[in-house]
Amino acid sequence: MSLSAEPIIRVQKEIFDAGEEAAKLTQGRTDIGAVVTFTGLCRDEGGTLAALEIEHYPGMAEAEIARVAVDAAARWTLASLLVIHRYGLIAPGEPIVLVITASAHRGAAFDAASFLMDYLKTRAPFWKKQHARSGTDVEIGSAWVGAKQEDDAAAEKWGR
Amino acid sequence: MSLSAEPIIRVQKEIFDAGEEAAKLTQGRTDIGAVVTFTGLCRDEGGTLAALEIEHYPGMAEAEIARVAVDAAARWTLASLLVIHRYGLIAPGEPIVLVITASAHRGAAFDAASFLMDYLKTRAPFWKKQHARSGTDVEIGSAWVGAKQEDDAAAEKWGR
Amino acid sequence: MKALYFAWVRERIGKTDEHISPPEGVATVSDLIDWLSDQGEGYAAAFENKKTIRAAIDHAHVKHDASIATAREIAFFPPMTGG
Amino acid sequence: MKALYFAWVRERIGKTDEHISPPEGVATVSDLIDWLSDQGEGYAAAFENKKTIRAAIDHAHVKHDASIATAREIAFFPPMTGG
Repeated sequence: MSLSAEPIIRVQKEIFDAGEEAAKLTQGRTDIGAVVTFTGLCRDEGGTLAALEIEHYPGMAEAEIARVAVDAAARWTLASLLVIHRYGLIAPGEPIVLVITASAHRGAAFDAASFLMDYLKTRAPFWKKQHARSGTDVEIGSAWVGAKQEDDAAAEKWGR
Repeated sequence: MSLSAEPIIRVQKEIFDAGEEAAKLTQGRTDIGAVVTFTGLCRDEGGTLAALEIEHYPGMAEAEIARVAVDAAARWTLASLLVIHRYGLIAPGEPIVLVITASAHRGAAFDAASFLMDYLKTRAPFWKKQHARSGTDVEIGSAWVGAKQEDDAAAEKWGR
Repeated sequence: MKALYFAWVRERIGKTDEHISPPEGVATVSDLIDWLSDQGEGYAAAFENKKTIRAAIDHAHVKHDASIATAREIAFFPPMTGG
Repeated sequence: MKALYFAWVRERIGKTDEHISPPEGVATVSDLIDWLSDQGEGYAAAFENKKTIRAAIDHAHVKHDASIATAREIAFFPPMTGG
């Protein structure tokens, strides 16, 4: 695995600070030329969304993210790699997922981060439920987010 | 221009904090689903580099980055966009350039950030000079970085 | 064997997990889905659109034709929507 | 017209900028490079590999065949290596 540091993988309820995580990852290193961070945030869908609820499969979530990380490290030369995925109730504006890739060169950092997100979307065992702003959950208020075909297509473009 | 906020463009000598800039950009917004940050850092080239010195063309640097930003905003729907490029003496491990793109969707944020970097590399009037760790500048120590053909190729893949 | 259910599969079945003892002859994930579908209304609803159901054995994705012979933990869930 | 020089073009010419008054007939960037090349050893060295020289008029990139007729500020420099 062409990764000069262990990938950092965390599945947590707590909020995270993307900038802090990126700073920690590059701290004291002088072999890194490029750091890409991707933060996925909870949108309010034009004011209709009260919150997202994210269910996950404990154990498998970490294992699957680790497999995706190993895949990324096999494809690109990375200095370090971090994935944080939250679960539980998430308010609009809050971060859901963080991917950080660090490499000597920008191409590897960009491609690996994009690949990780495409794969997490389709392979990591998380499910989003939307809670609507008004109305009760029982009547109109709550619905599981459907998987998007465009996400499958995005993951498939990387081949195997 | 499909940008819901003015692009932020800064050419500065001072160091910057990528995390802080990203946090400011998304603060209080609930329409952003994806934030990509790219940070370009000064590598020490296996311990041989004492510092990078970056020369720039004041006025044109800002103007050219603004043109690239307008180009990006015309190609992708972005909620916001930030570019910071430093000049002057930069030590190994320090950041040189920061690109942040925010969008409703991850594809636009990734592509726009990658595009901005490819274009900045080949179009923004900055020049890097390497100062070697040992020896004097006159003898062996100092050399302008040559433009890379791979950077031209990276920029050309986006077409016009 | 422990079975786990997530998202709307969990909601329709009405439990997060349970111990199951499928009979001889239930050899694959597909067989197990068919057997579970007969365990009640909730199960039938959960598995009515069999093709959309994803499965994992011992924390790894598997296809419907995978053997369940050595499985300690098997999970059923809709397509993932994380990230 | 103000001329600016950057990176090794600046170092070879030995100045960051100057006011220049090219004669009639110097119509394009290419003409101007040729005329400047005759202004001394430093200029000759700076422009010896003409194809590698980039130019900008009033803060915008231009090709060598661009007219300098309305230029207030013209800059010469090597290919950019920022980012």
